[in-house]
Amino acid sequence: MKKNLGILAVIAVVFIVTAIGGDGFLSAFNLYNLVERISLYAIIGIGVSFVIVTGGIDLSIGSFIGLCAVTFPFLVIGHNVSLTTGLLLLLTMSVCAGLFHGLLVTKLDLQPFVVTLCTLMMYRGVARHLVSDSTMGYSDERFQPLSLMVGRLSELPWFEGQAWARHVPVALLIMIVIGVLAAVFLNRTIYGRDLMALGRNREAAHLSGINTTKMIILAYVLCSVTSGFGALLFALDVVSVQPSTFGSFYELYAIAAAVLGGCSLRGGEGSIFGVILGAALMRLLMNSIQMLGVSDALEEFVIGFVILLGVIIDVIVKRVVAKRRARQQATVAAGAE
Amino acid sequence: MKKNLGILAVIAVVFIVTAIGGDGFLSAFNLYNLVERISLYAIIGIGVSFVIVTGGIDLSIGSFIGLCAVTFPFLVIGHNVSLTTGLLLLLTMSVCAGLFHGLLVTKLDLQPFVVTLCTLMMYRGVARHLVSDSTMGYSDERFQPLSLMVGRLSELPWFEGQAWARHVPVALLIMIVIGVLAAVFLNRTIYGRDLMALGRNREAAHLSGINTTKMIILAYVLCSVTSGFGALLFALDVVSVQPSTFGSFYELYAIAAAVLGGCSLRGGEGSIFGVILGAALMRLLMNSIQMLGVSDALEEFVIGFVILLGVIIDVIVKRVVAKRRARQQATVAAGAE
Amino acid sequence: MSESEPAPLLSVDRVTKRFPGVTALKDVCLSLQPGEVLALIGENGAGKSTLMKILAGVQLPDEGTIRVAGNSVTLDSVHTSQSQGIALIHQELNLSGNLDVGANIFLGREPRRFGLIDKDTIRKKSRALLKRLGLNVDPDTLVDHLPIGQQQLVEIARALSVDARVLIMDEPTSSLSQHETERLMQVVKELRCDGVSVIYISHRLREVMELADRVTVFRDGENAGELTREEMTHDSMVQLMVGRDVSQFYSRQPHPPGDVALEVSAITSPLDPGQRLSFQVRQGEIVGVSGLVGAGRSEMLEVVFGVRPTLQGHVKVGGRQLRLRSPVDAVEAGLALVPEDRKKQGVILELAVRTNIGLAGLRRHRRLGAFLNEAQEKADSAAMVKKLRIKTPGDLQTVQFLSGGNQQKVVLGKWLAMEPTVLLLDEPTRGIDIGAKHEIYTLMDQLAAAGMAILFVSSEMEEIIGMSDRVIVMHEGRITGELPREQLTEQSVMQLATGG
Amino acid sequence: SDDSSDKPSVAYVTNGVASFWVIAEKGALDGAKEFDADVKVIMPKDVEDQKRKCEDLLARGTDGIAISPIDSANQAQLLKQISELTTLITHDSDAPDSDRLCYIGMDNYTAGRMCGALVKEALPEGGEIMIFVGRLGQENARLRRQGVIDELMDRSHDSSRYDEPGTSINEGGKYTVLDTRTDGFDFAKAKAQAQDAISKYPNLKGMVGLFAYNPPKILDAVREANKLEQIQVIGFDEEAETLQGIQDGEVYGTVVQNPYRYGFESVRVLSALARGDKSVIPEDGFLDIPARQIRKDNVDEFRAELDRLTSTAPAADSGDEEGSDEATEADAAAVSETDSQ
Ligand SMILES: Nc1ncnc2c1ncn2[C@@H]1O[C@H](COP(=O)(O)OP(=O)(O)OP(=O)(O)O)[C@@H](O)[C@H]1O
Ligand SMILES: Nc1ncnc2c1ncn2[C@@H]1O[C@H](COP(=O)(O)OP(=O)(O)OP(=O)(O)O)[C@@H](O)[C@H]1O
Ligand SMILES: [Mg+2]
Ligand SMILES: [Mg+2]
Repeated sequence: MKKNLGILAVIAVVFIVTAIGGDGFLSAFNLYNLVERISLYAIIGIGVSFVIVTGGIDLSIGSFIGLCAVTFPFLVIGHNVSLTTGLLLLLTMSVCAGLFHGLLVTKLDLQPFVVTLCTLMMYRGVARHLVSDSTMGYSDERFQPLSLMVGRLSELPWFEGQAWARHVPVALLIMIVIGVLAAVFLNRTIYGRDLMALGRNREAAHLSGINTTKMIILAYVLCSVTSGFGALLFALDVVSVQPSTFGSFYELYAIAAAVLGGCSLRGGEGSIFGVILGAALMRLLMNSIQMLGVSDALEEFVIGFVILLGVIIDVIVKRVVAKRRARQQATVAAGAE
Repeated sequence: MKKNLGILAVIAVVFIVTAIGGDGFLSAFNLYNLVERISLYAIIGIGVSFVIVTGGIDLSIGSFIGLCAVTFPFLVIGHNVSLTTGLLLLLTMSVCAGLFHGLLVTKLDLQPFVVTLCTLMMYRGVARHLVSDSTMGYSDERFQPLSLMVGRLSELPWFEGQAWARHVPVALLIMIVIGVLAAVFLNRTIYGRDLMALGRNREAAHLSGINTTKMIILAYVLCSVTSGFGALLFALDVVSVQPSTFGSFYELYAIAAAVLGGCSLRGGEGSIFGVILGAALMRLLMNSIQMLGVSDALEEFVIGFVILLGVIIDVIVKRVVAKRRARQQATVAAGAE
Repeated sequence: MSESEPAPLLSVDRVTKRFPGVTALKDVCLSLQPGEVLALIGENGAGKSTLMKILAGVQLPDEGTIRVAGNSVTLDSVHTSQSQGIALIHQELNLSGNLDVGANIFLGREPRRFGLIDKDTIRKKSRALLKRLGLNVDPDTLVDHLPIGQQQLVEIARALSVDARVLIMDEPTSSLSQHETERLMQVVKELRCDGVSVIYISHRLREVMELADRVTVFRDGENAGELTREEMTHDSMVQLMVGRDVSQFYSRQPHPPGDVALEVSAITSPLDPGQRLSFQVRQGEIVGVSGLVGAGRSEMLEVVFGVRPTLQGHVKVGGRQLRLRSPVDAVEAGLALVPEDRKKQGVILELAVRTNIGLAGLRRHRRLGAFLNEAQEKADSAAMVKKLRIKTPGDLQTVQFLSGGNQQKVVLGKWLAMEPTVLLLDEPTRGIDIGAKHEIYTLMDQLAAAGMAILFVSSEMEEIIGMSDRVIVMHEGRITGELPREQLTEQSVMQLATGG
Repeated sequence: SDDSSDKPSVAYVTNGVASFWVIAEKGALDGAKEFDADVKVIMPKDVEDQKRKCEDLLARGTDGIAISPIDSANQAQLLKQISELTTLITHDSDAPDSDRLCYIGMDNYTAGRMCGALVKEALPEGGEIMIFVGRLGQENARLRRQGVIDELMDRSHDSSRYDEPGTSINEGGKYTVLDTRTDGFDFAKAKAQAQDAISKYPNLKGMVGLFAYNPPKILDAVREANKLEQIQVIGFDEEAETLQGIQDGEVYGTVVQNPYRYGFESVRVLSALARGDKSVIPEDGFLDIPARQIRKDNVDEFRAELDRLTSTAPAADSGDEEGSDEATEADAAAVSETDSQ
């Protein structure tokens, strides 16, 4: 919480500015869309933060999302596999991808950046080849049950007919559940502690009897599984999927969200709440840019600029706080003589 | 040399396979194209390896290339700036970009990945906005003098009329010059030594009285300047520049080349010769895929796969070598009694 | 200082340095005469290294003045300090492992020819320096490939390569063994003859007595007193440092050992695959391992702890065969290893003292299968901070801000908290002050009395002889012999250590 | 497979990767069977990729290349090189200044105007319009967009105009083109932009999607906003969702090209030329494959036709290519007949 002050401030500013300057920003429809997007991107952000905590990185998320999004209808529609079987296969695929990354990173001690850069290309190629570049659709009624996940809360039995539920995306609920689980895992379980420790100093963690290999692999698996699930949500939301482009750059969005949220790529630091804020800021920005009618050309500039600003403010805030703390204690110490 | 055995082997294999299986691969025309591409990509690979040696990374290369490629004709054609002035402005721009990255990384101690991820977006936005997304061309005769750089050696006065020179791209010459300079800088000058040292252990370097801040900034400047120059070559070669796409993913190609060539993203290791080999392997691959008539869809897969293979082989070779060395040492020690 | 003395070469006047939560130095003074060896001693956290870092231009003092040859200077960078002729051998290793020995020695001051690095000169000079320290490694070998002891010597060589007026050595011998230490003493004496002034920091009072012309003592960041050569005695120094006298230093009372706790049978020696290593440690027994730097003692411990793979042989703990695949197995079997290089292998610098201490016990104390037991963690760390007298503002302080010795105590605490049955110690008192050493020895004694089996590697002859019930001596990867307590003498040990 | 020397081997180079081109690929492959040729279909990622892959093609040796130049103005060199080393024709987007023997396709600008006409039909009383497209850097995107705008502004027929995006255009007429949004082929972003436009402009009347994937995304957004009554969706190309939308009356209409015929005809012309038969080249060098406006009235018929052509789109099942081949050949013939009359 306290460490996310900087970004919280930025979010507030952007929100207020847009609320004032952009017509329709506060409309129920827009807020609904905004929240849904935030939820989707936050989910993959959470996924990658597991890996980032270990001091690793996963660049393949984007094309893995593309691969999953293509494979699922390829199985369900193309080969008449049942939904459940399809989902299981998707899960298996994700686990395998995670294992593959993890094993290469630990057993062969390859650099995560390199491994996932290669798989980034590989997954994209497989996705394109699998359906020979044709667009896949999720409009088939067989996907109906799943589509609930990207619908409105009111469509779920439990929230039947509640008025407010009509303005809340189910994705938000999903994101919150995943977020809470992730936060508990990272901060309250020994596994989370292990990850934090080895993220800082793998050798020392290893010599303290932590099974670093197992934990790192676990992190990559968690990341891939989350991305696989994210892929499903994105695909269901976007409905049509182009193998050659679907999901590209999402890894950067995810990583940026994590970093904005206070994860250090040097490992050992990460806050799930922060990641969600990070995703929120980025989606909010994109939305604001549209609402304020900024030219698309500038969109990328604005996003890059504000993220950078956020990070810089963050650092400066931290420094000031540290300085103040130091000075206080110093005077205390001095007084103590 | 010795550390690049793995990748050399891979290159040899790919080359032989393609020479046998792919018609036209060994044609003068194709080899000329191949060498030219290798040279271009090797140049940006060399650029980024300066930063990688410091343990940093530059993700903005691609979009910075896009920005430069757009800005130059924007100045020369759009605003009738003279070539020389245009080039000077380009240089200034590159230096500024490098300084910007370097200062943020050192003074504010931001993570290189984050900084350059942001500038990646910013540069792209600026490029698109500058010319409001319209395609820029280098076919104007004002660029003629520069176009020599992407022409044949025989077009240069000194090589007038030599037969062999007609089959050698000028780009190769340029790349060799840059390569030699870079290699000397990195291995024979105190600056290179400093970079290596701080890349591995910044604190130790600092305590040895090295001005780490200055050196790191220098590395980023060198990287940006090289990319800026590379941008010019690419643009002149491709002639047509789309602000929204030109250069995207080049950073990944550059980094992949550097890593394939034995640079460690953990910093402190790098060989210019290796980087060139890395670039060579990747371009050779792409060419082979076409020559062997592999489907486009699979192209990315093959590239990713082979790079990964190269890295893995590399590691295994290194391990075997290390084992042997250890055993020898041991026996020596034993014998020494 | 009185008129009689000549103007000091270096003088520190009322220097104060504060850190968040601590005042490391309070109005400390110190003066150094030309060609004098001044020993600076004090407990862990007394402020020795801090003052030295200030002199080396690494940190700036909050108050106070520093004079070199009479005129006051501001040492705001390593460069200015070096240009004043001050060179510092840091307490912690500061080498770039990816570069070779020569490159490290001359890092930042490379000799040049035609603007390019002159590798030949570097090689030549390095070889000379290393020879002077009695280290015969090729200047072209990567520092990564050297054991920590030899790396320490490279550090010293680097400091010597700056022909300084003032040479500061912050615990240079902490990871050296008898042999190298004596060599270093020799070098220091030579330097004194050449008119170089030396500030020598060490917790090994023996060395201090042998070398120092004068001793300055710090306690809790303040001057605690000064001793001339005549006044120097073990007790007087300890008295000033600790403020109480620690007589009857080695508190080992051997008990009849119980049954075999650790049995190592015929494991291949990591240094010399031709050799096999076998030995036993019984419950309640303290077994020392001695040898020269590079004898392979650390490696042996690492094999037992599952860090290094072994080709053959097996290890039994409490009669149960152990799968030597990773420390995970070892820890589960109740083994604990306090490693040699605390900064890299011992502590996690960026984490709090509490977290570090809790690390090894996590699994043991977990709740509901996977959840942290934070109460337990808190209790453990509190206990250890008290038991080991770890000097820290609180157990939430990040370890990197602790003094070297206190960091070492944190590592010990981490393992004691998980109550191992067999304790492997590699240079356990490295960089630890007299008082704390005494505590650790008493602790070892108590633990042994409580039935723990302790195997400890040490390069410090006194503590080997003082603490061990039995000593295993190694030489170039082999066990050259085993000495029972009654046969323990420096000669007997040294003889075996140099190859029998 | 290209060992048999009598068989001409030709190449069909697209300007990108898209389902649109997958249909064209199908046409090319069927054409290859029809006219006994080998065809290599190449889908480059961008301008550079197009250059490289063409160079590689030339190196391998080919009897003819049909290319859709991404930036014909600046690709003169490349096109020259191709025309020197082999026969060059263009499809989908033309390069008039090059030595291409003919251009197979339609005029994007005209198609744009046809799209604009659809908008006029859909919104007789005028209103605010938004345009959505993948990238404006691309020739075809610019021309289509310009066509739509010029049509709505009742301007003269001049494809060289260019209105910069970012400013709303209204020249006193009933129609106001508020802005053009580019998504860079990111589908999620395309949808987001449609949603945001709806939020931002409460009385938006028409949304035009210029690339195949745009109309479906727009439709989703409009549906979710329950604004099907208020907002008319007009699109380009023949995505399944778009056609379904037309059938359900949710999309007013779309302008379709005929990618299948692009591929089919390109191979026909190239293989004929390879066999020395120049007669296949129309005198004006323009083999027109007109764009068509699809509305509710003719959507069924069009869909039927499309289904026949793409009945074995690899996505459906990559299993049995063989079984369906004769069928498609017949279809192909049928199509060429129906269109030639
Ligand atoms: N960078 C820092 N930030 C905060 N506290 C520090 C820092 N450096 C040192 N300290 C504190 O200052 C005090 C003195 O530390 P110092 O390293 O000088 O002790 P020392 O005398 O060298 O002890 P040792 O003999 O263990 O090396 C210690 O309490 C330590 O915790
Ligand atoms: N990382 C390494 N690479 C190569 N050789 C090594 C490495 N570490 C140690 N050695 C070799 O192993 C031998 C023993 O190393 P080490 O100095 O740790 O043994 P030791 O007996 O523990 O000495 P110390 O007194 O430093 O603990 C040394 O001769 C050294 O050459
Ligand atoms: Mg110290
Ligand atoms: Mg050792």
